[in-house]
Amino acid sequence: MTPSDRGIGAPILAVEGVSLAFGGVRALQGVSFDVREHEVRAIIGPNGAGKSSMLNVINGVYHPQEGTITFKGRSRRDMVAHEAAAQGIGRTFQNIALFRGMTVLDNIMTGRNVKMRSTFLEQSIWIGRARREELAHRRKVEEIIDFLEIQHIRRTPVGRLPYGLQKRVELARALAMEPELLLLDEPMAGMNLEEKQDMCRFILDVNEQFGTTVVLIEHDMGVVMDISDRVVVLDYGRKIADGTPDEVRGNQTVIDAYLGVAH
Amino acid sequence: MGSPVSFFFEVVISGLLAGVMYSLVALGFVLIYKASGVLNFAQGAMVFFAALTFVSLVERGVNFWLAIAITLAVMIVLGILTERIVLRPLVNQPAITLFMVTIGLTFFLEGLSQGIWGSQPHGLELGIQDQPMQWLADRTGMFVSQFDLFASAVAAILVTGLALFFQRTRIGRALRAVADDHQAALAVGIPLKQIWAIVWAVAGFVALVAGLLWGARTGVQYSLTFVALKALPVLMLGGFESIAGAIVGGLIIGASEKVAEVYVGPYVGGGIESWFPYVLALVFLLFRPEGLFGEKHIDRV
Amino acid sequence: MLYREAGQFRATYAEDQQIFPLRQDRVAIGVLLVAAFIAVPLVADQYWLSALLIPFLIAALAALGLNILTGYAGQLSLGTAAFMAIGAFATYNFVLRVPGIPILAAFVLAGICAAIVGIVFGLPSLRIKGFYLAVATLAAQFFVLWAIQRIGWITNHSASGVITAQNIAILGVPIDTPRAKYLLTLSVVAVLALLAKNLVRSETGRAFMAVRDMDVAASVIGIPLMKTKLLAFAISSFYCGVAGALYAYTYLGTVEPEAFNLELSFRILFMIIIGGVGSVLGSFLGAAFIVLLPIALNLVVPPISEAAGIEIPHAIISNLELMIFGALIIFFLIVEPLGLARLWQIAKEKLRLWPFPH
Amino acid sequence: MAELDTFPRLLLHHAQVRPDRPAIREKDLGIWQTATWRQMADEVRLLACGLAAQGLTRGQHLALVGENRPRLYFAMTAAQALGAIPVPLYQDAVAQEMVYVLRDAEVTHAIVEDQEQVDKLLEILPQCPRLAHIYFDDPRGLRGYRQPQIASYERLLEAGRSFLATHPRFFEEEIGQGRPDDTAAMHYTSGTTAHPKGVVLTYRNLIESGRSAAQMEGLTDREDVLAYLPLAWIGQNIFSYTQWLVVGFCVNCPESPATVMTDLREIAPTYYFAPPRVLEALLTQVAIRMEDAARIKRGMYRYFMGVARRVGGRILDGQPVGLVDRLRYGLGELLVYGPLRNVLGMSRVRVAYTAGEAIGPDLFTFYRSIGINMKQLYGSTETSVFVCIQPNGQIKPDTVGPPAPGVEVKVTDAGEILIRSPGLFREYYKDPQATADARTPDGWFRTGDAGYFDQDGHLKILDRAKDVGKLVDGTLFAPKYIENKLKFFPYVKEAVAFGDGRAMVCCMINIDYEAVGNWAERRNLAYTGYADLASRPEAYGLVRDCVEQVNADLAADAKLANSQIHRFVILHKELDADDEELTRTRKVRRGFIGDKYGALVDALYAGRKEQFIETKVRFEDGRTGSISATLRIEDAKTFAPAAAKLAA
Repeated sequence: MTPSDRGIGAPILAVEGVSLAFGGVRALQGVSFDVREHEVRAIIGPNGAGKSSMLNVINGVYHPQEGTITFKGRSRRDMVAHEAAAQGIGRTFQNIALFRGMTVLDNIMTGRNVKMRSTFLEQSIWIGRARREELAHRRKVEEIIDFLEIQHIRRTPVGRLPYGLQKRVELARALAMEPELLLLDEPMAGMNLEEKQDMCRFILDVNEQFGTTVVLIEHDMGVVMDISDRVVVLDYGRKIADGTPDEVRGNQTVIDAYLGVAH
Repeated sequence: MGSPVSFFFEVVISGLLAGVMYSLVALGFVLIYKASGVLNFAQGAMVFFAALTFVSLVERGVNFWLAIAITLAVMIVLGILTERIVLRPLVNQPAITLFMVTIGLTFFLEGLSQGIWGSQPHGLELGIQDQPMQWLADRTGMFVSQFDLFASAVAAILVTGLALFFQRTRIGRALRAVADDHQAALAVGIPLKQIWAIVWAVAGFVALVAGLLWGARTGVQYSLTFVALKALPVLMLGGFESIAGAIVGGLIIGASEKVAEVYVGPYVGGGIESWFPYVLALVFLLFRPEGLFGEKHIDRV
Repeated sequence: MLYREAGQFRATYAEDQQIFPLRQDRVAIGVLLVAAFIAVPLVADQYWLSALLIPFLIAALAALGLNILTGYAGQLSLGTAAFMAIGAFATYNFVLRVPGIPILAAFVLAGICAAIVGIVFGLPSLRIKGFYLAVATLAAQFFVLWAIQRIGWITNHSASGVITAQNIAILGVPIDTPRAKYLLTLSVVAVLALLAKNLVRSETGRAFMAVRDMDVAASVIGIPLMKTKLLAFAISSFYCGVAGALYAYTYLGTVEPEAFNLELSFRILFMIIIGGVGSVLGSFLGAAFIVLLPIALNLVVPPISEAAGIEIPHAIISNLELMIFGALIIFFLIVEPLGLARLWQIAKEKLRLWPFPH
Repeated sequence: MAELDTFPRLLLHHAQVRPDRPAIREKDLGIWQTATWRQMADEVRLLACGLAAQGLTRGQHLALVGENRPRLYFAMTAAQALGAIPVPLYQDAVAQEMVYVLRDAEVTHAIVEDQEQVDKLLEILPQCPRLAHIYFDDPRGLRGYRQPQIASYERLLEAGRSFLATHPRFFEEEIGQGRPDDTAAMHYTSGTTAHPKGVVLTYRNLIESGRSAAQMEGLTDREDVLAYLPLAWIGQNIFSYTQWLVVGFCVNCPESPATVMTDLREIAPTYYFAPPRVLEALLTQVAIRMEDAARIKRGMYRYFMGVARRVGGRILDGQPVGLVDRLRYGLGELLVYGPLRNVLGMSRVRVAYTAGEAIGPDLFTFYRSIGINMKQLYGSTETSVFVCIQPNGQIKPDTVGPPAPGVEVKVTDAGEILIRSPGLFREYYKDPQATADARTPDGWFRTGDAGYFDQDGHLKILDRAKDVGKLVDGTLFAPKYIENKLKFFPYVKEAVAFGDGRAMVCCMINIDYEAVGNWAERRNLAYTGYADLASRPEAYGLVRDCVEQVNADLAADAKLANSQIHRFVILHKELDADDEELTRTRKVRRGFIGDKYGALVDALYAGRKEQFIETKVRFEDGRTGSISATLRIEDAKTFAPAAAKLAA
């Protein structure tokens, strides 16, 4: 399908001049790029290039010292992570960040928490709105379970699942938030070929079926070139290239960065 | 009776000296925390165990120094057993689990020590009177306990000894490496298990010293285990992994507690030393969560 | 083996999300409730009611309160007894100073008082974690007891700080016999346990567990950490407060602040460690265990020592009790950190799969 | 209301009589989503209107492709309401295999489950130009499809809604036009030789057949059935469609083929069907899982299974059993049988059938002995399934029971089974020749199976009639019957029986490498490979026991006593489809093997003690080679026929 088929539109997210430092370590320096609605945007770069930090800035886990983030037309320097979630930014982590003491179902249901309105008093009595909400959201969660084909592990505590499935459950939890923007931090790291193919299919399905905008960090260049519409390349906290997969592939700076040529 | 100023100093100094006693207990916590990441709530019970064992031996006619030697041996065995039986199976468990397990250990040790030696209180005589030092009182009009000074001296020696032990000996350096990074220490061939055993033994020794001093001060009884509760705010203030922190924290807590008790206590009914150190430490932590000497950690996500 | 669940399918989410999805469990809990509400009051004597069942129920409620905070929300507290004290003394004051207040209303108000104090002492949880926080909760333990002892108004200027619970009645029925006290305690505990179960299986409970398991991930999916932690402190303290009120009004009768000392806090912590952190059932199992163990020891040890011809003084038994508690804590944390509730769950799994091993 | 003689009328009847009872459930999104009869009738109405609006008319065929999904069931009834004929296809067939059926039945409309099936139909669209409308149930992955032929099921309902608005009486009127002798459904039989044939079944065929069997078993509207076998298979139609609509019980569709076991356990059907291979797989599961159990539990299991084998079947049949055994069985029921039925999902089974192929007696009696009322059934697509049913209390492991109510069965002199029944099909679609060939002039259907009635009037199926031969003394020789008996032993993988036109029966046998290998290992018997193991005297001993047990069985049956196996040889290689010794469906090619191993056959009959043989083999990488061995030939003990014993 062509991009126009998928309805790729105006930028939904713009990152402008973001700089972030921890103590003396400068993780990001004046990074700017945008993400258009419905596109799959990849961030690549060597280890330590600041990719994860970039995602953490976008969804409010880190607070940059400089720069602005514009999401759906609203600009900000930083925000609290849970507010970013409320605005429609979903996220998975490089090292799986599931709630290990809970089942798959509960993990994904937790992703719906942000949409629930009943108070804890109503919930403890389990009537009226609280009960209705709980049942209605269960249905939404089941649709996601069905979508990601994890019916058979619904009641399994996540700690007992193999790595690949944990990754999938984490994606499910992020999807449960019905995010407009989905940030995926190395969704395929450590997977075997078959699991990678499944995950690619799911990411593309999410993008197509729900129109979700996806920003992903990935090391597997084959995957990046296959599924992303545009690619940002970071190196030592700076943006060194930005464009379609083909443009980036041919860029000499990018090649140098990956081959470790001295600056 | 001296002037208000000298009275103030007297209060502060006695506070500082009491603080040294807190530091002494806190030191045991720090040692174990540094080496194995365990907040050993049972440190208080170890102090009690040591003091009770010593006193009971002496009461049964054992020579003072022999009693110390026996008690030290018992404490070392106890430390090593604790490390073997209780903590080793819990390697890599969350810190909070380790903390809870030491609460269990506390109960066990309390029951054990009283089960063996009986529950009745004992007096402990080290030969130093808990009386004001006449010499100082004559010169400055301030009343400072001999015993407190003696305890401070012991504490100073202990701290110096430990510092030297950490700085100069091979084991000490290994220990510091362990404290910095378990994995890395393991990778460079430091025998973690051996180190832990040594640390628990040293902690047992520190408990013995603290037990003797505190026991002489308050008598040897069940409530001696609560000295741990005195040490905890010290640690919150000074950080769980810093010997210097334990000392400075102890001094701050000791002094401020005394000052508050003397100057604020009367207005609120007294007895505030039970909670004042905690509130002080808490308020402090709210502004500096990493403690006095702790390093600021960045949560990598 | 006993669980024959073939044919128990769910056609709606409501059926699937029941507290007891298995028919056998529903029957069992029904039988248990009938026994507790009807059979026990008919057959149990005063000793059973006053010395065993009432303290067990109250302990279970307090353990449940602590479990909400520690087991579900992951915030270790060592100040449980302080919140119980607030509940007890607040009830005393409500009954004393608000003439004609229904006792249940007093309990609820007392619980709310405990909750408010709980929020205050929960504030540090926003900045400090783990055992730093646990140590910080000791501040609550010491400060609250101190305040109750020193502020005369709270104890109605009783010289020793001792209060005597007033006589209470519900709808004109005096609660003055062990049986009536038992039924009141049982009702309160049963209702609160149901509410707690509902809470932990819905949005709030999941938020608690999310914060417990991984706080960064929790905030990233939209869970406000501050609100969630403070709510956990408030609800937990409410439960402990009500438990404390019952402790004074249906168990002890005459209470001194020292009854709510650190020792009690630890005991309740032990209940959830042995019973099972993060489990409503575990709170009950742990409470039963800790309440019954000393009694069992006192029953079992003397005959054995007699038979062996050694006299074991009572003091030894109480020290033995301490050692057993301590050893059990160590044992459970090492071997089965999820406690008796987990063992029960494993046994149940086995029964469901019988005759297959897995 | 008119006679309940078509499926749509039955549907309307249920919607009126039991509107709020569940009609069909589907495990979807974690729960058993339920449609009541009223809901089903409403949806079928919309669907029928939608299909009519999309041009499906009386007499046309509607193809259905997919797993058991409620919507496919609805579509069947909707098509029938219009007088169109549903043609279910095997969902696992590859695209090219569908071409013949789609063309033969001139299919214009198809309703399919998902993207996978849509892709298949799109692939063969050029070969099936009449196919103009494809509707899919699950939209996943199909958003981007732009082909004009495909649309979603929802769109079809939408079309139905607007059609219904303008034609409010259409549905009922169309149903009113249905006649009992109209075609109800068409199932294609998998022809092994030629193209598949479309078996045309009328409402009368299916409904009368299904109804009398339901009456015999006392089925009520409280039954639950799990629909897990392919829709295209006639049995699925009978158990989960015909009898469903006749009786008005509830059909349950599993979440996916992978979850059938779990779903079976959740639903715990009361009326259950399973072919022997499913039962076999289940039993293997049980055995494997019990192996992992602790020693005590395993011992307990063995003990009580022993008790069950001894008395379980008799208790189920209501025969007298001693008090002690009854107590033992009762304890076993508490500790083993009950829980076992529970974990298998069979606690509620009142009637269970097995059919399709011969079932081993051990397998069959296992299920009966733990208290599951398992029965054998004989029938085929052409006879609307029910020909013989074992009645309660008269269950034998080696017969299929007496003829079902309303069915006439007779056996020709040549041994072929003939059938006359209301369930007998009308014709093979567009194939008058085959239709005529299938019937005798006086209207009996030739089953092509050979068999005979035993002394109790129960039918015993031996083999395909064309494979049945005679020994020189003129007695019956049914090779497959003998081979099956051998194959029921775990140690025997394949068997080839010879005897047609000869004086006695001899056998070639393939051992089961895994089972015999395990057996050998448990006895610390070293072996280097298949050929070595097969040549071991121990293996011969093992196989001889099997052969002699078969002989003992055969001796008990007067008609087959002469078919006892006199001599056998264990082959040094496994019979293989690559070497053309087996068909692709793993049936032995007796004739081919007889030729290929001619020397061996000669040796068997010449009474030689051993024989050298060299055979060509094809290796997995495609190379060919030959292997040779000198094989031992052994004699087996035979028994005096039972009849003779009785006389003596």
